[in-house]
Amino acid sequence: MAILVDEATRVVVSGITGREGTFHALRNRAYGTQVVAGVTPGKAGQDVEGIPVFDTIADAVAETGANTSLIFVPARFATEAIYEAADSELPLVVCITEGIPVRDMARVASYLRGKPSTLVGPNCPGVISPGRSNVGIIPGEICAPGRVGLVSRSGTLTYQIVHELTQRGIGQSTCVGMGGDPVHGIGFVQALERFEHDPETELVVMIGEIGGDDEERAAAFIREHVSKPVVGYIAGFTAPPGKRMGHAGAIITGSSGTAQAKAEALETAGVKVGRTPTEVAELVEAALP
Amino acid sequence: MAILVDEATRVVVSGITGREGTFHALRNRAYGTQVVAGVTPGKAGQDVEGIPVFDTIADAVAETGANTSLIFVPARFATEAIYEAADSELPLVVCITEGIPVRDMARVASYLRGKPSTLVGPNCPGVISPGRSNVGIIPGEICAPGRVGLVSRSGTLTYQIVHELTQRGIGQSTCVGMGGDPVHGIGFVQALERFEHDPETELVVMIGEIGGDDEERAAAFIREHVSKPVVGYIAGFTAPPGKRMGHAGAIITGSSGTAQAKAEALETAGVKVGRTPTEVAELVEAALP
Amino acid sequence: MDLFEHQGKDLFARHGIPIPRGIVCESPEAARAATEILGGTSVVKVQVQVGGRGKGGGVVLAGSPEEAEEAAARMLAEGFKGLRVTRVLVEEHLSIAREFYAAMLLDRSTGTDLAMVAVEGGVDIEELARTRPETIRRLHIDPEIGLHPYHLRRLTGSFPPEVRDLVENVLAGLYEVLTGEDATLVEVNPLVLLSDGRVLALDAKVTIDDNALWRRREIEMLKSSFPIDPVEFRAREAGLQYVKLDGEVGIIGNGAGLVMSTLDLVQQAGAAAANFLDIGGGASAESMATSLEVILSDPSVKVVLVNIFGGITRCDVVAEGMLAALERVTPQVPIVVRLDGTNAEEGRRILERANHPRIVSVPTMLEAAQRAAELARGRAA
Amino acid sequence: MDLFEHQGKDLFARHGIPIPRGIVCESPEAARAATEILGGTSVVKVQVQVGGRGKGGGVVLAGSPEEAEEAAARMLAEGFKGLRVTRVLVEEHLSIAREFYAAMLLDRSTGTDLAMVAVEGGVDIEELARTRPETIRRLHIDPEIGLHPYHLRRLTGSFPPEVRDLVENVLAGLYEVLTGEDATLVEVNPLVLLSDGRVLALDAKVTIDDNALWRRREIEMLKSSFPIDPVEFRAREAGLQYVKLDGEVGIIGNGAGLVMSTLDLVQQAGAAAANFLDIGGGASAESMATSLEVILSDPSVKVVLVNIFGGITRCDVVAEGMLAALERVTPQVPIVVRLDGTNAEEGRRILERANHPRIVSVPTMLEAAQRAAELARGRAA
Repeated sequence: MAILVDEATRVVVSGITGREGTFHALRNRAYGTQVVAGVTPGKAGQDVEGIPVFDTIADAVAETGANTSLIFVPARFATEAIYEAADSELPLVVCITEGIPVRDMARVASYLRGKPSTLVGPNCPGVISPGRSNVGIIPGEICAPGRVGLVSRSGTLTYQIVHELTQRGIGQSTCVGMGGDPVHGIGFVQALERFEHDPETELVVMIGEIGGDDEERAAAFIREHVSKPVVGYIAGFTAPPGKRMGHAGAIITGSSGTAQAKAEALETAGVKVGRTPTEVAELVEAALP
Repeated sequence: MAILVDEATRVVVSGITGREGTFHALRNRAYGTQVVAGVTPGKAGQDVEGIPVFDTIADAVAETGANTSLIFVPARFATEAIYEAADSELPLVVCITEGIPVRDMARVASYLRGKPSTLVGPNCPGVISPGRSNVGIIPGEICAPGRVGLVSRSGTLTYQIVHELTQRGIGQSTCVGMGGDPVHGIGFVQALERFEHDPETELVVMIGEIGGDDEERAAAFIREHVSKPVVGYIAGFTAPPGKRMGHAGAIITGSSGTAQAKAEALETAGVKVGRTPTEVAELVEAALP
Repeated sequence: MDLFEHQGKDLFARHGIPIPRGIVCESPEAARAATEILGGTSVVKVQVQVGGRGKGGGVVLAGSPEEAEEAAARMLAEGFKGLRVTRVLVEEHLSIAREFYAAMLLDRSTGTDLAMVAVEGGVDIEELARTRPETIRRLHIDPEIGLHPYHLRRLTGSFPPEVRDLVENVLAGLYEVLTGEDATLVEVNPLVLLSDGRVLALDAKVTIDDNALWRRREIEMLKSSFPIDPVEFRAREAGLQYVKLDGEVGIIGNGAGLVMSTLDLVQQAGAAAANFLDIGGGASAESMATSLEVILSDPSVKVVLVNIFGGITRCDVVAEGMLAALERVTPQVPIVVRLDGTNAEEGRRILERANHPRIVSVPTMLEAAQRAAELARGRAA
Repeated sequence: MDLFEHQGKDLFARHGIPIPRGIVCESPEAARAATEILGGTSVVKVQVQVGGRGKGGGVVLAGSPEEAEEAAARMLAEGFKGLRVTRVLVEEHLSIAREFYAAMLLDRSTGTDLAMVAVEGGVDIEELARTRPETIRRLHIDPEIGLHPYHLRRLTGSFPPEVRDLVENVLAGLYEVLTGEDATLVEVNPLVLLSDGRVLALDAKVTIDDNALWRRREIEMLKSSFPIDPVEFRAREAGLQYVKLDGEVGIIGNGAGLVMSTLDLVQQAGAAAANFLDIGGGASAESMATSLEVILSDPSVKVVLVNIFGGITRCDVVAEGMLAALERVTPQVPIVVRLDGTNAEEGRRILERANHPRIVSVPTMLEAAQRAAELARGRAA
């Protein structure tokens, strides 16, 4: 099973002829992912080492049966690519691109409400179900198939923790990099919900960081709806408080938003929170049967 | 039971201090409807013959527990009033105003998708559950409580047919004037669905007219989902074909859109279609137990 | 509100859509001069708010200024499909390599904009839609996000590669007209590829949302250019929905549905309506009076049928309006009146008290239609 | 990107929000002259990108040009909260009747805009939010439909009736700044009612979305006015995310989360970070080289810790970048390096081959943090 991506995933890569697009499309394919198409306007009919390029996602879907969008186009064209993927009713859209203006993302998020597409990202490393499908830029070689689900706001910190798990012989069902942007697609809650219902996942690792209230909402959700063990990590205990100008942010978040507050919220919900990536791996090892 | 409005309906009238707003608010109240509040910006604190006036719908809801919006404001302010009602999460919004630009309504319709508010109208006569609640401009005295549900695209034609039913001693559970605008809130399908599940409704009358494909979609819905008898009427058999300029309309509607095509679609779905309002009443009389 | 071709093209030009060079002419002499300006040949196109011009002789290729003058003279004198013609559009004669079709409209079924294109354009687009619907690409554009480049790429996928950019430019312009000018329909048939590689809108059909004219004053003012008969003019000035028809029963009612139903009933009773007139919701005494005057001024009307079911409209007000009109004009034809709904009793009492010799009060709609038809047949005989 | 007060006020003025008369001054003499222009008294306000000016002596009421000159001289010489100060804003002295609070921001939890107002404004707004949260009205504005008059009426419901229109005008302007200038936060504290009945924005806090600066070039150019230390300047020029901190371990990593975690680990190991430096995803050799140069140029750095886990970033490229930097500068401090992920083996092999005396390769992140902390403590001792 796994969540979001598996053997049935058929990827169309927007921006496949760009440098990063080509590099990671081929890397995903080399991992075993079915990368069936690419999209670059004006380059229809070409191919990228055998991957056919189309003018639109709709053409790519019609010709190749693609069901997952992977987006590498530059920031100012990325929301366009998300809209295009959503209008082609692709069930999964993974947007790697970073630097999208937050207001543009707010509009995207509003548009996607009630639509059948699930967005992962933007500014995220993507999703991997080890041994089955890798959609994005997570280095496949640090992962191993297994029964731990992982969801994270941070890219490289994810790699670090996955790496520590794999080194201990603990494989993953799916690793979801949800991205660190203020307005984003899938969040902790939705990922936890899917892991809870995934029979192959026995434990979930969630990796948060300071800012926002995703972790606090996840804690509330875990208390009510998650029966599987959850191990957490929060980055940013010693982060500088930042040169805060106004009061408005503090008014809406209240005392939350700090790493301390997030860790406490999770612990209150029964989550074991590690203080280092290594301790996270140890906690997982101890919690697994 | 009835549908949409009943004894629990508590109406806030937007535009209550306007001529039509005052006239119909008082008329609805005289009918027995709980008209609990009005809204006119800048006139908060006043009252209309005892109905308190507020500055915003939110204030009216907070102070009076209103749960239904009735809109009489001029066309260029009407979509604003619909947004305001929807943002106050009123479950029912009845917009009487005619003359709203269709593009503005398209935006409203898009916004309301997935929101908890049901819109009736615009450019409609409103909703009455005879003997219980009258929200809009349908003359209460032509209606009588009973077991026939009625939904119509046309205002005065509704009155005509309700009148003929009542004169024969056939009362109505609820009469819904959905309005004749190209883009509108509740349609035949949604009204039929509610009547199908309303234990007090035994038969449904639907009154259509030329243009669009609401009736054709209703016919398809009736065939699949409606077990109660349906009697129909379509106006516009002898309507002039109109000075049609382009082909685009004909391309999208194909042969449909004519009164003939609509009547046939309904008959194929098992609906008895009367040729005159009087015949409609006769068919209802014959079909009722 | 349907625009003349040349008015539609003005909007197109304002939104960056290429159009042929052309001159609007209101006389044969002007058409001749225009053709000289355009190089000695031209295409003379009648300006009317109906379709079917190509097949109906409304578009004439003029090989010389004289031919243009003749064509314009004929069009201006004879009219087109029974309509008065006050102007023709004289355009440059172009060498056309290929014809396409493009249209956008607000689709009432979905509440979103719908774009349609076909690589095969020309007059038989409806036939094409019936026989080979797959040749017409359709794409809905959600108003929430608007037109994006991928929409354009999807629409032009089957166009020849060398014209895709040019067609996309036209489509972007059409979308601007549709959304920015409150149009409900924009259609270009044909959209042409010229031998020199340019892509032009050779025709323009634009319908503007009547409900939005208050914020499109410049477009609303174009109305003054539409030829109109005096009866229609009065009706429009009074804010009435009036359409002239071919029959002999003048019909006044409130609400489009009720009026349509009244037309149907009159026909079922063996007569035909002389018009469709909807006085609208909440009509005043004055608008009822004007309606009656408008109908009575139509010489083809043998009987008037007033069918009012009051909601916002109050029957007492309607009755007073009728009596006001009857003080100003003396009708030569019977007026069958049926009042019901809000304040109907008061209305009926007002008419009863007035006891006007031409007014025939009838209690039901069905009987009113039958009575009017009967009277019409009697007077026609 | 946080704007200076005077820059925020310029944006306010452009969007119709009333602001006090004021003059930006870069010298004590200018502050004196400005005060003369403003009528002999003024308020001198330090221009910095942090809050807490009112309590911290950053706002001085000057009763004469001389007092303004003195205040400006002190601010420009002493800085504020450790920050360099290059300019002050000299504003007219106004008679304030009442203080309000108004702010709008893009709320990340809901992805919609959030407006907040309070009839009680002033510096203690956070205290108010804690103790009497009901006094702050909050309203979400869906970007799909934008700001409507009913939003404004709801927000100003508890304001004195005579100022509602004026406050609504300010709020409409704030919404324009928020949505039209790609701001993520606009805050006015206090928004003041003057004795003469006017309503003015007495302060302005505006944060612009860094990701949107490419389409806000005019705002982006304001960056050149920000005082910045040379190390930060170099880092910014190279597109690096750099924040100066108080410790002694210079930290370079890729990805904000990994760098934050590295900071945490260094602290847990008993040392403190000298900075936060994220080289970002897919870093080039050149950006790695610049990063190392930037960190090595900071005299407070006793040890450098490079912690890279490659995804888009390739460790071989990082290693090459480090060696390039070490050809240009000769480090006086040890560089603890930990490479993992994409092409990590190649990266480690490159460093091994270079065999640089200052480079200490460590296999794991935890050990790297511990080793760096240990070295820092050793060198500090």
